[in-house]
Amino acid sequence: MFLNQFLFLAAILFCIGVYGVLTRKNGVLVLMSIELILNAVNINLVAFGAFHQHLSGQVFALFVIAVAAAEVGVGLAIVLLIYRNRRSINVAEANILKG
Amino acid sequence: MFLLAAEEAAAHSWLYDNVWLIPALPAAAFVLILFFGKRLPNKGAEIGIAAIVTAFILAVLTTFTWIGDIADSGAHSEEAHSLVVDGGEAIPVDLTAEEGEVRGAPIINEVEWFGIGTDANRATLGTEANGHGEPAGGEGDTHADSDGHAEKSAFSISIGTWVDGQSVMMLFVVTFISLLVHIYSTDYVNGDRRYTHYFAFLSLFTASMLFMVLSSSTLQLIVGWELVGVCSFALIGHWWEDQANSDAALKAFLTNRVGDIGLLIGMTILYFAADQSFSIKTINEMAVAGDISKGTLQIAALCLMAAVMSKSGQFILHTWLPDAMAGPTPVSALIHAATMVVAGVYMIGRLYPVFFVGFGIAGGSINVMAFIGGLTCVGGGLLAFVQRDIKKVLAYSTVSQLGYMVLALGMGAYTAGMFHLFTHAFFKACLFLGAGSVSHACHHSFDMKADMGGLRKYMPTTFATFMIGTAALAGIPPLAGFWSKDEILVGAGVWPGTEGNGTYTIPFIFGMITAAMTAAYMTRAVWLTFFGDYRGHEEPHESGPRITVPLVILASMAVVVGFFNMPSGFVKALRLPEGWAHKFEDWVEPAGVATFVSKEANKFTHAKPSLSLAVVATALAVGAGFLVWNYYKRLYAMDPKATEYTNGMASRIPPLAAGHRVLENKYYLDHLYTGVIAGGTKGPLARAANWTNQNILDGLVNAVGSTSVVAGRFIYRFIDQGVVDGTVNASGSTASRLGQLLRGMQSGQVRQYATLMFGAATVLVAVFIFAV
Amino acid sequence: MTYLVLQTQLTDTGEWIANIFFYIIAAVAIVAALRMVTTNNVVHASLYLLVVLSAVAATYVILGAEFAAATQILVYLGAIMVLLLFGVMLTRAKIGAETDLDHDQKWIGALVAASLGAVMGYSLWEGFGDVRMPADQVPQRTEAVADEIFSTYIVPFEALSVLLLAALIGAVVVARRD
Amino acid sequence: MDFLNSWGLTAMVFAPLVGAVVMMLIPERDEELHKMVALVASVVSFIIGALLLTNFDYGASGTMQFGVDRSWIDVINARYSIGLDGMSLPLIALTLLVTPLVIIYSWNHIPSPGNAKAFLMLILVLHTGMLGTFVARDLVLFFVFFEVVLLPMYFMIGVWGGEDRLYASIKFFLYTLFGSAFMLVSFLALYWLTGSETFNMVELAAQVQAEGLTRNQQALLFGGMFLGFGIKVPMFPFHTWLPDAHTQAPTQGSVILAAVLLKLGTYGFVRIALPILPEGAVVWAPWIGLLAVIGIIYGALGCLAQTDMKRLIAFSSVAHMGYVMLGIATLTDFGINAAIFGMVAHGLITGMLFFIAGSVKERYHTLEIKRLGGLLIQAPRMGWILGITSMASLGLPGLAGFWGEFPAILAAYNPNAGLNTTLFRVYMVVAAIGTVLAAAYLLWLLQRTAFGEPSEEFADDPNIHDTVFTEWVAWVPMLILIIVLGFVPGLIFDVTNEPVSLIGDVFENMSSDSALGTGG
Repeated sequence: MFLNQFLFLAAILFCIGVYGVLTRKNGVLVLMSIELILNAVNINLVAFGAFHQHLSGQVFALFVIAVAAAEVGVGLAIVLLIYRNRRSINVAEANILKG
Repeated sequence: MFLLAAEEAAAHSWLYDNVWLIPALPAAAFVLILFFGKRLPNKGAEIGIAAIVTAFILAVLTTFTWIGDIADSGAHSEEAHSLVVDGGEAIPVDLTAEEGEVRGAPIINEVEWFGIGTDANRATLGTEANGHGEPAGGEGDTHADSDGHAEKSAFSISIGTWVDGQSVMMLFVVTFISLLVHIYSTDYVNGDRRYTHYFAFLSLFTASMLFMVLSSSTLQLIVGWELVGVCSFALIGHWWEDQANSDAALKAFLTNRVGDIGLLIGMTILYFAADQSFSIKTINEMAVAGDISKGTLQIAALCLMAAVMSKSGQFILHTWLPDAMAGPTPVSALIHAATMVVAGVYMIGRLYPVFFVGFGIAGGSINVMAFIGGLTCVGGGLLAFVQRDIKKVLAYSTVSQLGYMVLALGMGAYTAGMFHLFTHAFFKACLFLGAGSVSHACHHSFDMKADMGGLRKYMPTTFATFMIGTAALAGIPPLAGFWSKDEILVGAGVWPGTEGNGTYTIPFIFGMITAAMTAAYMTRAVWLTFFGDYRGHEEPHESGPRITVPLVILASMAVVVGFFNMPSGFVKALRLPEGWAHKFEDWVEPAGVATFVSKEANKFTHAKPSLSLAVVATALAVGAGFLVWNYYKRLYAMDPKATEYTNGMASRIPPLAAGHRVLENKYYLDHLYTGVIAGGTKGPLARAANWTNQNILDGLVNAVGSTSVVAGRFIYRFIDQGVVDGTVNASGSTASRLGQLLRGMQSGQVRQYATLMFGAATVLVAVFIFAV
Repeated sequence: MTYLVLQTQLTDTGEWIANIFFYIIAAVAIVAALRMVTTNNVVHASLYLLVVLSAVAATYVILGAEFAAATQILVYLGAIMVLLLFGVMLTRAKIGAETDLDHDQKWIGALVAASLGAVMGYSLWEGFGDVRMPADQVPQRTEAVADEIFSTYIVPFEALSVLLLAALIGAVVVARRD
Repeated sequence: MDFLNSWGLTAMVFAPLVGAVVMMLIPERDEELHKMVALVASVVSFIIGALLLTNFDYGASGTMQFGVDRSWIDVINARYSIGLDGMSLPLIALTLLVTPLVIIYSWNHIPSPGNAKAFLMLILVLHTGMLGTFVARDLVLFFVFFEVVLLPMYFMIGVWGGEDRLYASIKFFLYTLFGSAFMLVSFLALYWLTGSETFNMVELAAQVQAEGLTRNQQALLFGGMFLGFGIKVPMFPFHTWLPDAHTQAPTQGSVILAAVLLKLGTYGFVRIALPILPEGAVVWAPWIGLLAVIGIIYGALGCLAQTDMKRLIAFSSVAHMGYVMLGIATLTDFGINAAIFGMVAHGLITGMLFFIAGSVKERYHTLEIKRLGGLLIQAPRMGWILGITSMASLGLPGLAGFWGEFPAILAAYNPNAGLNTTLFRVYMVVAAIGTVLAAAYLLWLLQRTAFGEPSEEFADDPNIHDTVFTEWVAWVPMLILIIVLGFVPGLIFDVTNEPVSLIGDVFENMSSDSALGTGG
């Protein structure tokens, strides 16, 4: 069982997540893609944890999960707020910070 | 005399050592009056008088001790030479090696005041113990100040007291007259706004005069000289409310300062000539011993002569003295008759060898000093004829008498000069105080022609004392004036049988003319004030006791003093004991003078008194007096109220009228000084200096300023704006254009930012992998 | 279940079975992810995310991190998916397919993702070419993980709790209606 | 005791600066506190100074005491080396005395814009600058303090001055700066030419002595320094900034300017120019003498033509500094001693004159001599103080002025070996004539302002009151010192003898070993 299997899996998922973030217009979908990226990272962590027979990989994975939870909470709150103001959560239209 | 005989040795040295107390007392009085005067019952006068009385007593004691010393040290020995310093050991002066106590040698106590560049404490000179090494002991520690140090870059000033015949005489005169003036002033200046201030400065004046009299070093002399000048400034300008008085004070001080240039330079020359020493003793010794070249001595003497001319009102610089009458009369009496004005004569006496050798008095026929003296005698006397103000008459008479003293000293008649100074102080002070009492009676006016006349009926005492003073001044025997004036004429050495130091014919003639003139103008003054009818408006009254008592004392002194220096001829004629002859000469003539002239070239001899000269001189004086007397007698007969002939000789004969006008305008000297010189420097010259300062120098600076401004503006406009700024702006614009470009990138699309970020991330990773 | 899987790994043939399991799970995950990103229906996307998350949990099991797998299922599937579904519901996504969920220039995103993937793949290939997992792999027992958390990582654990609290309050504040 | 040796001088110099910093923290409103802090700072400096003076070993006043020598700017190896010796001691004492008095005087005399905080801070900075200059032993340190003094004075004149104060302050600043630029060039030239790689004065002097710069090199360097110090003195042609600066400066400003700032120039000559460049000094001495003497007469004539009292006093200090420079030009032992005494005496006397001028201006609101008059009637005590000070100023013996002028005249009679004696004797005569002119313009001033009746304009003006308490406190010490120094000049001469004779040696063995005819 090659370590690379897991790392390749993580990389692919990561890239799909990135694609998701870059192309999706819907705020929630973008959050989902971010979740996907975070999971890719977790796989890497656990893989290396197992590879090195060291628990820190798993512990960090847990922390990442917790943070991800927090992040989704806040992200959704913001998305809902935008939705309430603009009736749509299309990311492209929220460009007030245009230079 | 009996007191002294008892513990003569002890008192003897204590008095000499603590002679500095005499100036110190009035000085302390000055400080006390200044601070506490206002609060005392009669506002400070009592402190002044107390101090001057104690000083006077001390002075009298010192005088008697000095006379006692002279009497003990044996007969008047002509040839004694060595100078002895108190403290026992006699230091043979390199004049002659003769041992033994010399009669009348000066007693000098000195203490080191401060040193400049003293090499005593200079580490490099190692432990060479010289006189300066050990710090000078307390007061009264006597040590020779010149320590025989060869190369003397060290310049240590010592301050001390010099007691000898001349200074003792001056001590007595100054304290005596100052005491009388103090008493006189309590009445005269009574009620004045600045009563305390007046007494403070009177004490300060007495203190500084005594300080100068006792000074043992030329520097001390200068200090005293200038302090006296300041006090006269303050006292002349006592009523400085109106401009005239402060002008007079200013004039007096500035003329004195003009003379002081000579003093400063003269002293500097002597200082360096005497191998960097200020001590008068050293200077005198070196002058006599010939260590200082005749040329330097002559220049120094000339410079010091300038100082004498200004301070003692000699001819050219005398204009301040009559104007100084603006001060209160007691001040005039003390300062401008008895004490300050004789400071110059005193200095000549103190530094006599310098003048004696410098002007070559021995054997000469005329020298600068004699000439100036003579000129002043005649010049001053003539001016006295045309004065309306009684004090001005007396002022010009003082100028004339001072000229007399300088004349005497110029002819080598040292004792005669000093004796005349001594006697003149008394009768001139008496005359001035008399004039003060007269003016006191006529409501402070001094104008003889307008407010006086016939006062003998109203003011008997003042009249009597004034007459005695006038007689003494005119030189009528047996009063003091006759003896001293006669001595001077004898000293001229022109009259057959009086071999003086040289045949001074012209000065002798000046002397004789002055003798006559003095009698003449004094009779005029006396007539206008006391005889004829009273021209004033209210009833004059005799002054109070505090004025008349000093007058009486002074008048009696004028009578008695003459007999101090009776020539031996008269003594034999009146069959008095031999010891009485030439008392004054024994007392006052310092040992130095007698021994000044060991070298043949400057032989100093005493002239022989002659009876015939005395008779002729007196006749001249009485004749002149009588002439003026009946001139006015006839005028009185014509019209009692008139004070001069309407068609008198002067008005009829043009040259006489011209002469009269010249005299009126005081030889146009005042016009020359105030108008031309002072006005010139103050006015145009100063304005010219200021103009140059403002226009040329400031102009230059401003020009530099403005040109630099113009240059600056030029540089700014072309180089700075054009070149430098151009580049700066260019760089600025490129920056802003670039900015515009980049602005596009910031589209506000979060998505675009994410894409860019990830793109950059991939590029970065690629770089890391491949490049690194 | 993990013991079963591990027992099989110990033997040579066991490892081969584990690999099969892994490849199946990987395939499922990747397909689901791709579908999630490309589907036009928001709900379908969230469901596909569900599938991906469970596949990841399975991977953890293969790697012997059973506690992680358990938390993954509990937190991710339980909490976060529910939250996302709530989000979808609250933002009134239309039932059925929506139209323009993607930006028109999808290809830029694809290009960036692909290049990133290529670069990562190359570096992984370079880095861990022939590295094999350790043969004697022992499953990481949960109480060991717990000890680890509460001994060395106690500080991050506390910080995490603070973070969660802050996120909670933040979310409440941000989303408040008044 | 070791505190004094190591930190004493630095503490004394920088105490006022610390005071200034403390004042910065205090808000501008409560002026009383500012005045208190300023006073305390200057008094602390005074106390430390007094301690130093008492522990000063007067026997060896020539040697450097309380010396501190630490590295400061190593790259140009300028060292922070300071020390106290007999020559700078009187001047330091003068500064320590004058500044607290000025602060006391300004208790209720803050000039027009009235920002007491800034005003007092400037005075304190000035105080530090002045003290620093007098203790500096390193040329760079000297230059720094020399310039530090300029700035506060510029602001004092520029902000609190009279009508056209801007012109005066700019002129003052640029003029002095122009001079000190040349001075700096000379310092740097000294540093390079002697190759001694140090700025310490003593070493430089030794270095110049040892391998010796050539004669005209020294002359050139001395020229640069002459410009720098000459302008500050001020010498004759460079003096036009002084009258303007004084007329426009506030009272406190002109007192400090007159009392101490002018001394920096002369002190510079005596401390730096003479010992380090003896041959240059011999070349320049006749010219300095000439300018000094012209300055005396020119200053006096200037005074006679003035209508403004302060401008008159300013010109009088040009004349007085002429005497001081004449003393220095003779290059003899007691010429320089006289110069130092003259500096201190002039500082006290002219400081007093400016104090009185300030008070007159504060009462009459004008210094136009024509309009003044009758001071002795309306303010008798102040009138008498003016009288005593003008007497001291014209050089009356028994007061401090005399001992500054007379020894200078005396020294001019036989100057140092290398100098032309007849020339210096002419200078002496002219200087003596100067004393008469001095008497003339001072007594003329005294007569116009003090004597006579008060002009009707001010006759019954209630504002004209006699001396106030703060004025008394500020003036009495200076008056006492003027009188005491008059009677016992030894106070200063004994201290300055030793160091000055060290300079004297430089000239003596310089003239002996260069007997090969340096000529006039």
